[in-house]
Amino acid sequence: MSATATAPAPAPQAQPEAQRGSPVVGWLKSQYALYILVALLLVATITRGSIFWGGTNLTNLLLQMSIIGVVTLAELIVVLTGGIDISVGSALGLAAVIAAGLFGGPSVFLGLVVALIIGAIIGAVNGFLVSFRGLEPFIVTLGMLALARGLVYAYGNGIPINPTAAASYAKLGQTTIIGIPVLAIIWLVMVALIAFLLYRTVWGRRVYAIGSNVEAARSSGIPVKTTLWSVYILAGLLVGLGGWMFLGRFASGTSTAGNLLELEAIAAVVIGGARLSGGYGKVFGAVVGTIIFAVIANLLSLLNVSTFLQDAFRGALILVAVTLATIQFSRKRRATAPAAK
Amino acid sequence: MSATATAPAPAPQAQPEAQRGSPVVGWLKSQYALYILVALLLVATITRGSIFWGGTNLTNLLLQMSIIGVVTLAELIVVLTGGIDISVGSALGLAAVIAAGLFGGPSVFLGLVVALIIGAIIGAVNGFLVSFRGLEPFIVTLGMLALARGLVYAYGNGIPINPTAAASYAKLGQTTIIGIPVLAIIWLVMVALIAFLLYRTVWGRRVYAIGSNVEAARSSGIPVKTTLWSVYILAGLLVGLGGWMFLGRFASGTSTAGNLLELEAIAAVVIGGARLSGGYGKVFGAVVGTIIFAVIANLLSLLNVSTFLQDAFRGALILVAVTLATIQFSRKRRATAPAAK
Amino acid sequence: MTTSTSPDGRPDEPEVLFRATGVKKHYPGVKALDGVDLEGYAGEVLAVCGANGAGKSTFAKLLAGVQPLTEGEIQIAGFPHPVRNAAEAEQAGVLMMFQEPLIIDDFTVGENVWLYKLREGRDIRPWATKVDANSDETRRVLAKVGLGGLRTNQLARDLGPGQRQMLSLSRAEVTTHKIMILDETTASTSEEHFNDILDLVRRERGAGTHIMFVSHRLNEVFAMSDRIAVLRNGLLVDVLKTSETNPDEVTTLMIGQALKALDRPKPAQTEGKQPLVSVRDLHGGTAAGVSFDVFPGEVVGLYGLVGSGRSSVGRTITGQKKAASGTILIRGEEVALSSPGQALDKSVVYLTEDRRLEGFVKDFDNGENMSLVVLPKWSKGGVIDATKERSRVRELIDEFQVKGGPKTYTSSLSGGNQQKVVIAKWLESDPDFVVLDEPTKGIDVGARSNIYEIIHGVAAREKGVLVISSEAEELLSLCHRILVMRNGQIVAEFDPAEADTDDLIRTALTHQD
Amino acid sequence: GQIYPSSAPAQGPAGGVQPDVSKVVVGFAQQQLQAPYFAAMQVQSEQIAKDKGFKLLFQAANKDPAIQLNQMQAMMAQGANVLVVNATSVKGQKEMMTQVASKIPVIYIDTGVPGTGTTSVSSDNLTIGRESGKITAKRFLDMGKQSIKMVILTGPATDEFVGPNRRQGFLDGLKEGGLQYEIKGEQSGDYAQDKGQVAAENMLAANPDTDLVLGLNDSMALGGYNVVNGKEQYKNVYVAASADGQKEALALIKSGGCNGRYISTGLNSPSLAAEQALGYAVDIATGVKKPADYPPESFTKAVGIGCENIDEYYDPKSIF
Ligand SMILES: Nc1ncnc2c1ncn2[C@@H]1O[C@H](COP(=O)(O)OP(=O)(O)OP(=O)(O)O)[C@@H](O)[C@H]1O
Ligand SMILES: Nc1ncnc2c1ncn2[C@@H]1O[C@H](COP(=O)(O)OP(=O)(O)OP(=O)(O)O)[C@@H](O)[C@H]1O
Ligand SMILES: [Mg+2]
Ligand SMILES: [Mg+2]
Repeated sequence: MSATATAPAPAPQAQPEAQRGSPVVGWLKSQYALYILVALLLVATITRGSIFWGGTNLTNLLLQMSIIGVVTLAELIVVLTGGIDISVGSALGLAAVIAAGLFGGPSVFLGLVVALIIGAIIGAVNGFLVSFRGLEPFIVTLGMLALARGLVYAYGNGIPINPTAAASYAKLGQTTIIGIPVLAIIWLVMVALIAFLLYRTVWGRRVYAIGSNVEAARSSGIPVKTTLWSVYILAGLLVGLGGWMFLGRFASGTSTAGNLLELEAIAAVVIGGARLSGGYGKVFGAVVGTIIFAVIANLLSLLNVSTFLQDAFRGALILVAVTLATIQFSRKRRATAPAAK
Repeated sequence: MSATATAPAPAPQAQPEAQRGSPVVGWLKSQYALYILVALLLVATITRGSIFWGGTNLTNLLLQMSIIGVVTLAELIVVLTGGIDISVGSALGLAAVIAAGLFGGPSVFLGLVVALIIGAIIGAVNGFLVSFRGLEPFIVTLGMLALARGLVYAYGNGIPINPTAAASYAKLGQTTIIGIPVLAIIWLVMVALIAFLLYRTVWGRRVYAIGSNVEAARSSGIPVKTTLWSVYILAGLLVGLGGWMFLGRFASGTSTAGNLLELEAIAAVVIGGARLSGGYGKVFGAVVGTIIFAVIANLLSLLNVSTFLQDAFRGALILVAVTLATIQFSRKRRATAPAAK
Repeated sequence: MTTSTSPDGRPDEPEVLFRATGVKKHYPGVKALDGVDLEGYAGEVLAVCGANGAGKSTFAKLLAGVQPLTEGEIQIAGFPHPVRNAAEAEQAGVLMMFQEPLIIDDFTVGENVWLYKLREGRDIRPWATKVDANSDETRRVLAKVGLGGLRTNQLARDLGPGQRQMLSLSRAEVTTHKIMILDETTASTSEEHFNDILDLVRRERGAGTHIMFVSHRLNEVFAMSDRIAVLRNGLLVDVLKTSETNPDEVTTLMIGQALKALDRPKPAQTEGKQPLVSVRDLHGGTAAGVSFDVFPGEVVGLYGLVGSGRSSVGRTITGQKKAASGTILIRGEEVALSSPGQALDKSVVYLTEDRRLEGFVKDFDNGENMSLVVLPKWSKGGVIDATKERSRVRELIDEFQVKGGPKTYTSSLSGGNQQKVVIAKWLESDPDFVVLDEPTKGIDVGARSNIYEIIHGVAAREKGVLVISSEAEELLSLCHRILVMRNGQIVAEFDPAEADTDDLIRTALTHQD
Repeated sequence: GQIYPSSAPAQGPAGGVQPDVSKVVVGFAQQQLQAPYFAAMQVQSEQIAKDKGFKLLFQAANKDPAIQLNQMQAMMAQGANVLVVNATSVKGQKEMMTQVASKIPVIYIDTGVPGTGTTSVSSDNLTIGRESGKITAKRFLDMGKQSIKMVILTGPATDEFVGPNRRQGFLDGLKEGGLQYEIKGEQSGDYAQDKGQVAAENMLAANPDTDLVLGLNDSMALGGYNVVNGKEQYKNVYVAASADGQKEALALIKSGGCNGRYISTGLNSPSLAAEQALGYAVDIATGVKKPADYPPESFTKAVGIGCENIDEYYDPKSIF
């Protein structure tokens, strides 16, 4: 296990400047995700400004990104360890369906507890196999992806499960506090929580260390296995929370809940600057990534782009965005050292 | 760029035996994918022996794995470089649809040329962005996944495209030579070709070198970028071929062609023993992986497992299979050096 | 192997093989090289000396085209224009041996030898590989660099750092080149391998190759080189003829002051004390039945050839690797240390010899790397006390003379400075017992005495230190007691006051059994 | 050699006529299970098989023709006498189904592949949509609106047949009912409630003066209902589906009465279709009828459901 080779040349974000020069300028330079977002917002303003910035649409946008936002945080912490979790979508579905169906889904609070437990169990299984059995995260979570989705279908025979407390869930999903939907507030609280854990605690430092150089982490006495396990469990909890938020938003545990969310979450994490081989990535980037994809989807809808073309647009946007980012980067690179490190 | 950290502990396949002892025994020991397959075949024989081993079913099985088999080979060479290609399914769809639709799809041969060209273009774009722009393969191919699928939809407005030569395609797909379907023969020829390229040519050695340690490869004067590019182009060609084979099998370019194939291909590659961080993996393993997933799907169908539960079973099988593999592995590991490296 | 201008190995009319003029290399915030003019001649060994971070590796990398110049140019004889990248440098005939050897782990030893056959250009042989990987030729080449014992079809992944270094060196035997750069190739090799390197260098030099040799070991520099170029802070201070200078002059040029000769340490007072660590009949890795004690306040040295089992001992007694059998007692109490974490709980730590793989976290800055081990102590309820971390890291950087700030990425430091960061990381945890595996690997002579002082400081607080080193001289001037290993066993014990380098080397080499 | 030497449709059950119903094996190749309608069809079919005593092999294909072919082949390998197929692609499966149907009688349910197989039992999506459209038109006219602005929640891009028919039918129904309409937006809701809800949110934000959210099935319309329900700014937005008759939707129509926000839907009963198709299958397998006895197409009952006839169709205990 010597040199990594996920990308032939290090990805832009993978190349930290040797000296963290002027902090503000340096920070701004590396925030290309932010520029993509700004560009998108400009496009939105020009094409559909009044509607896009309207209160209704902003509320919608916030709602649309809060669930995926929480899932993206889960994906981020896993990616930071050098892993990947493609089961987040299915796990969210399972948490939502069981929270809606268990005991008939009599209360919103009970639903939260159930969803968190389901999420934690899935995360614990993934994490156990990855950390204690040393399996590839991709294949483990691929298995879990199929397993959890299968259980979703089997639990409700494919028919949506409406909890007894559907009305309370619907109410929760619509409630706003000073104009901000509670679901969005939950997301933002989670953002703050994960940022705190990653940047301010010993645990967070260890997560980065493991992702960057697992050998060095181990030989420095860091409990690699338990830390890794805790990462997957925390990710599971976040996903469970996402499942519960799904109920709050849609008031029904549909069998497609969370479908393909994993791709969006990974994309958001990566476009936000995290490195898939681990050790590098910021919460802020993940949040920006989340917003980018939510704005893209929203904008394509607002522009009433044909269903046939939406996927093509989305794909082309991703390609253009990441390519532009490297152009900026390679200019910077020419100024410094290419083969450095 | 020093130590990689995709998996916390090296995955089983990532840790080749410290000492290559008796070659045959050593080889057999590391072929846990083969054991999974044997176990599956045993289960198949016990539960549904007469049907499973019947001529009809074997022909079906061969047909069912030939397309995904070719795609898995494409995935393998990309994974060997430490990359990943999640656009294979969409690219296959696009190749199939355009081969079916361009000039009305008048001839099978023209279709082959078109499909190969489409595949090569997609591969070239992916490869260019990955090797020359240094982007993360995951995000590039994610963009391509959406873009190609979107173009599939847009090309036919979501409606399947039946080539003028549909009947010839259909004939091709069901032709057999000494009882073996031509499509399966094409697959096997590709297996031989890729094995030859990987094991017998300088190019193949370069692929492994790049995947294992890109810095060392570069400083040894290996043309890293062009080699990487060629890998993605070759992968694209294989996927294009797969798209053409799709037409042979289904005689129609449906807009779902190749949907989710990427997950299966990656899973087959990984279960076949390749390491996602690159540098390690065998063609034989990828073939065994392909067969494993085809047999699982076939068996679940033959056992008439409820559709609701099929996903769950498939997921559970993956988890059990890879976990069992590590149990064997950890026993082996205990025998040699445990915490070494 | 290529040009032949040297009738007797010492050209009177030197043929210039490379000429660097006004070479500058600036990294953001660092002027690694700031205007260097240097020539290299055919058939000579040019040693490049300088303190850590002086710019030696940087110059070597520029010459090898691995990194682009900021300013100036380097002309290589026979090549039409200044080289711009690694591929061109290679065409021009430059062979670089990196400080961290570049080995493809998933290839066999044999394949790694012949790696250059995969390179671009006319050497491509499209339909035939593998030809040489297991041939007699390969074995002969390996034997020349002291790796005759390896099987050619063994995976390179399983080699230790010293073996990796020699393996990458074996490529010199199979490629054609005019200039060979050895960047601290000897830092992780022992005397035994030094002789192989010396032979290699002599052969190359005889064939008219220019050899650039970077090392902190002045005895090697004087044994090998024809000229010595001294760098300081990115500037070329002087180029001296080896025959006309002495180590003192070179050190003075390097670090701006003469180095006082190191005294042999006074024997430690161990009478009547309970051993801090007792190892009994330890087996594990290449260690086969090792027993010894380390007393509080003692610095014990462990000497031996590469592969004699020193690192295996160090790793097994610090939980880095599980012991196959044997007992380890700490203060008379038997312990089972099955992970570095457990060892850390017992205040037992191991400084790795493999900096690249286990030393530091590449995405961490110096501050984060230095605090990695002690972080729990600098935090309350798992929350890091940022102020404390910041101030303590500053102190450490000063104490260990690290050239770089707390926010500099450790991976961008020069090799020696990285080593200082790693040492600081471990010693800051204030261990009761510390195993230092090749602690001064790549550290310059000036900083070296500073590190020795720190090590003695640790011992003075009644802690135990075990130093593993391939440099007999170093152990003699650092340790209270020296154990010599051979074939996985301890075969002799020396009092540094009564032994010299020859004694150690002879004991390590002799095959009495 | 050739795997399917002939392309003529099979003229008798595979494996020969099987007079004993308990020995009959019917394969049901469902196109997907991602919407309640299809899931309900499975539950119904299993019940019917139990009642009649034949063996049912049921598989669903995740909307993918390739998977569906594999599943049909596996059913044939298991000795199915007749296949009931809900095709995944009307146009894309022509050759495939010609091949399959040359070995075994194929009865299509819900979605068929014209020109292949024995017969097709489907709901007439065009008519169902029209009936629902008429009810919606009447309701708006009653409220005094001569023309409305509407947004439509459609199926995925792969929806080549059912969705477009339901859409066209509903629009025809509006016109027949005398209501003018203007379509302000169309977005895919993938026939799922959550996706439909998001699409409706966006379209309503872009077109706040919308009067009607049309879902091509009830799941999506229910998502649309979630958006407008209880929101002041959408108090004049109504919801309708062009087909399905899902229980939750019927419940809303019933509870809202003739002032409700959920105006209408169309009856597309999974049980009616399943009963008819499986009946045909058993008849062919047991030799009661020959494949040639059936017309190429037959339709299940088509009605629109609104506040006035809701009681006939609402059954709180039904699974769909
Ligand atoms: N990639 C890089 N980015 C930023 N600074 C760098 C980089 N590489 C080297 N430097 C800086 O350049 C200076 C010279 O480094 P160099 O590696 O040439 O030193 P050296 O003389 O080889 O030292 P040592 O004896 O420790 O190996 C150091 O201060 C180092 O921090
Ligand atoms: N059986 C083994 N399998 C795998 N790795 C081993 C084995 N034995 C030793 N090693 C590792 O190989 C390296 C060589 O260590 P060893 O103890 O054999 O020699 P050494 O005297 O330390 O020599 P060197 O100077 O090369 O470190 C160490 O890093 C050790 O952990
Ligand atoms: Mg150096
Ligand atoms: Mg050692």
